[in-house]
Amino acid sequence: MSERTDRLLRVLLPVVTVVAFFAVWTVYVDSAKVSAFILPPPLEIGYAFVRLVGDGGVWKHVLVTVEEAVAGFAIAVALGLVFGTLLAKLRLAEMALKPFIVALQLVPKIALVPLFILWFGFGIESKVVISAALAFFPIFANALIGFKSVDRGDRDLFISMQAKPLATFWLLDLPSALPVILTGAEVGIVLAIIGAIVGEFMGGNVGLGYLAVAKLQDLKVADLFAVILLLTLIGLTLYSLVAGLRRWLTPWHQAVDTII
Amino acid sequence: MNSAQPAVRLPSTDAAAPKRPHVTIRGLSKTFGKTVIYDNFDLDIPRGELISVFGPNGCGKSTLINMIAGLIPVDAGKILFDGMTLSEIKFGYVFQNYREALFPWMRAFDNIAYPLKMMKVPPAERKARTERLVAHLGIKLDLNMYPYQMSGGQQQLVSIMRALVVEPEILFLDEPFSALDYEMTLFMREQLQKLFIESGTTMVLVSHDLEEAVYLADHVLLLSRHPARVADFTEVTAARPRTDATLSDIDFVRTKAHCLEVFQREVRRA
Amino acid sequence: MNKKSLEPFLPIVGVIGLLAVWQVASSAKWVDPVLLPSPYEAGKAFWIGMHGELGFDFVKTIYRTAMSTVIAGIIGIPLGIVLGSSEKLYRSLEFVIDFFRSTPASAMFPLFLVMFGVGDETKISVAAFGAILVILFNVAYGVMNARKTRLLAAKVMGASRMRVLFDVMLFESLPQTFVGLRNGVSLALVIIVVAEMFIGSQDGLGHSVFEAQQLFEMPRMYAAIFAAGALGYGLNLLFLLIERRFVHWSGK
Amino acid sequence: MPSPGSDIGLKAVAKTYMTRSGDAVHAVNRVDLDIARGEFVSLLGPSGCGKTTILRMIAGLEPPTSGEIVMRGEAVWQKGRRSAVATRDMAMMFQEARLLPWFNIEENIALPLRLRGEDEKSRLEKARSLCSTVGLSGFERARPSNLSGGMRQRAALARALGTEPQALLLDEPFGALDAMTRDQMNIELQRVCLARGVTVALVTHSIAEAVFLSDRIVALAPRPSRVVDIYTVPFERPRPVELQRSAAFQQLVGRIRDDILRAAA
Repeated sequence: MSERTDRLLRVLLPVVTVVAFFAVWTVYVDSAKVSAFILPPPLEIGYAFVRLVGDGGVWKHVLVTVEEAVAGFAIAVALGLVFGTLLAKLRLAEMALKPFIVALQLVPKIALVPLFILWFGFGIESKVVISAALAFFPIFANALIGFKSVDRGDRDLFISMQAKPLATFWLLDLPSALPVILTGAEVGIVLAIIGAIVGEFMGGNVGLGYLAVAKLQDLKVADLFAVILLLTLIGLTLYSLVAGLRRWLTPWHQAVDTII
Repeated sequence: MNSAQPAVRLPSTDAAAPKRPHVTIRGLSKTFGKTVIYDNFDLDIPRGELISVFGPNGCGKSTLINMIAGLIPVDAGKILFDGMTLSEIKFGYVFQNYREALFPWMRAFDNIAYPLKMMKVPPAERKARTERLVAHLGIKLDLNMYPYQMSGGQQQLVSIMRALVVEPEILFLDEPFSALDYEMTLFMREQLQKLFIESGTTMVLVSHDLEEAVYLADHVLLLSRHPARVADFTEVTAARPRTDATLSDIDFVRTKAHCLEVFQREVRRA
Repeated sequence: MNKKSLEPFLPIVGVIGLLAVWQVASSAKWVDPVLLPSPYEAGKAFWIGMHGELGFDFVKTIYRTAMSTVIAGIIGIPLGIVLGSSEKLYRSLEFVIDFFRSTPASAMFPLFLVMFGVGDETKISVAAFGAILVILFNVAYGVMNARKTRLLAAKVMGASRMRVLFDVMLFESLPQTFVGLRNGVSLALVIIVVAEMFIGSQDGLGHSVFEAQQLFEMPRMYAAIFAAGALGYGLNLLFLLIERRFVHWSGK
Repeated sequence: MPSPGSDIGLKAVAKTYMTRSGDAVHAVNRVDLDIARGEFVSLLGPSGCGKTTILRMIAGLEPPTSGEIVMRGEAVWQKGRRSAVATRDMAMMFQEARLLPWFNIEENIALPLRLRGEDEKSRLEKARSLCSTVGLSGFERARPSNLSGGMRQRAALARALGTEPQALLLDEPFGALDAMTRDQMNIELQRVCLARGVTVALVTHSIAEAVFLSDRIVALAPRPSRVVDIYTVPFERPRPVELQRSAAFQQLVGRIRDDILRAAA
């Protein structure tokens, strides 16, 4: 295969797949006479999406969900970095804190959602807490791994150059760990969005999670699909931003695909 | 040179008879991107000899044996083994990176027997043949171990045995010791020499260590920068088995110096 | 070696520590006792509950999680192998894969609710959907990153394409497959618990947490949360042990 | 006390490791050594003879179990801690170049200067001039990953020279390079060391390399690790590559080889 056809295929094939996907969907709904209350044809969802986005009312929901997710993510990054650094650098802190964190890590955090709502109320705070709780662990775990896996030989180099601890942290530890930390952040942002949405399912009267439940209760299935599509696009955007950040901040690092 | 002749297995290698070429390469060409690695390259590899391939970095040493062993397609040219093609003969190949060449989910024994399985040899005979090879080589190794339980040298030894178990007519070795530490390398050189003397198999060895290349070889194939030509095909006349004493032998030192000279000339030319 | 085999039991130490902190917090009345009952009360609720309703919920959740993981494995592993072994196929599906990857799985609940109705099928299929993606990516990743030298070695020894696939590729992807299964089962559990909370469920740990919250029965709620945590830990440990048994060469 | 004019002195230096099973491994057994100012000394021996451990103890990377290491009258190890004063004028080169991928070549070379608080303009200026010293002009802004192994070691050499050290500690710095590049790098190393009058301790397992570069060679044998002999290399400097083909050179190489083999047997 020549290089040009290869490049052409790279662009064409995904387009073909997506078009085929929607075509099959349309034909299936049409021929099997699936009720529009269960699976509307793609075109109808498209109209619903345009209506949804065109209607100014949706933006307040979008804003709230994004705000919750981003705030939760920011808290998770801050705490993840602090604890990750602490546990990697201080043997005592690791011994004292690691068992707690491993124990908490394995709890399905989602089960804590009702508890958080009791503690923090139905407002935005509880959702931020849920977001942060979900996003914290991958970021923390990767920070810990990242700081711990700084090359032994590079450390020797810094010792032989008489580097001070703070300089070693900024010039060696942090850049070494950054690709791994940012990979954790890619997973974290997706979890932060999930946290916000699940929190909104549970209580409150604003946000896209709430909107989805409301559409469901009104049996507006095409609208529900449109909300999910919007959520997916928001998720994709936030994820791409973090992934882009990783590529921009650590261009030297061979990209390893994240696996959620 | 007589003592270096294998005494068994190959009836045609009578010490007195002139050597027939085992591998004939004619008009070999290979281009990577815009770089011409080989252009109309000819070479004869004598039967039952150990040939070391040596040359400047990037001259295509590994590419050459990979093309002969069929791992890389040739752009043009013919490679024949006694007039036959690669698919008609049995051959073995030893990779540089033994860690990635052995199967870690198999015990050493099953690793060695794997090529026999590919030849559809029945299990009982596979076992017998593998055991015979191990006994013949007199290597003390617990073959029930998994590769990751072995030292690097032991793993490479398993890798070489795996290549030998099919009783190949020719064995290719791509820098087989370069991933080992220095002492292990010395040990493995002795092991390889022993295997060569006992099996009499034609061997083609790529090496980046001149001393190693000369120490092990009957002929050193010195390649020039690309497009690669045969800069020299130096005969090494030292008797086998060669030992540490060989390294300070005056003829050996002279041969090595000659190779170094050719090598440095080729480097300067580039 | 010793250190490594102790690692899975670290959480138990953590739990004991957490209980101690909890006891101190509740007896010193740092937190409103209504929101945080003493660990004794919660423990009592756990003990009694596990012999009754909570135990039933526990088993229900295990059943649903197991079902969805099995389904996800049956679908995800072969798909992952196919996807991973053909670069062209992976490339053509890359967009769809990325799209689903960034779809928050939980956003799909209402959707599945519509498609499958209220019942076990819904919960199991949502969880299976989430887990399939995780398993599939990991398997495909494992296959795509099979050591080229090993594949070449098999080829040199005369292995056919099928043999290479079964003798080498499959084993090569096994460590990553287990990573996928472990992450998949964790995700399945999370989704099941959420589904039990929201999709009009009558049983399961999620339902138990939710109901206790609604009725403000705090000890019972903590008991259910603890049960969920224990389940998460248990499933992880189980998969780790299986992994160590079957993928003994991994990381060596 | 080490003799006057000595740069680096080792007195009864020993290093013992404890294995997990509780066995004691004697990595280095009582080494005494004086390296004079401006002298080039090689520590030669097979792997496992403790030569790298000796170098690391001098560099302040590993404390000796017993004995004393002195750099220009100042103890390198004081109460188990490396002395910043004693190690200030040393620079070390490792088997790998160890260039940081997040810096370009000049930033990498300027790193030790940066760690000493030199301002950006002056350190980068020095880095650029070092680039030309080691033949890396034109590659100042290149990423380390775009350089060949030999070029990376050149950058590492430049980095080591940046602080104008009085002693260079080299741990098989060219061990991973191919024969040809290695020859070139050795010529380069000799030139730089002669020009700067710097004291050098080199760890190597290549007898030819040791003979080619050194004023004195300390041959070590493993298990138990010990000094076999110390050789003085008589050849005039600067030494050309062709020296390696001379009979005298080959004879010395052969003699050292025989001694080491006999000691190991």
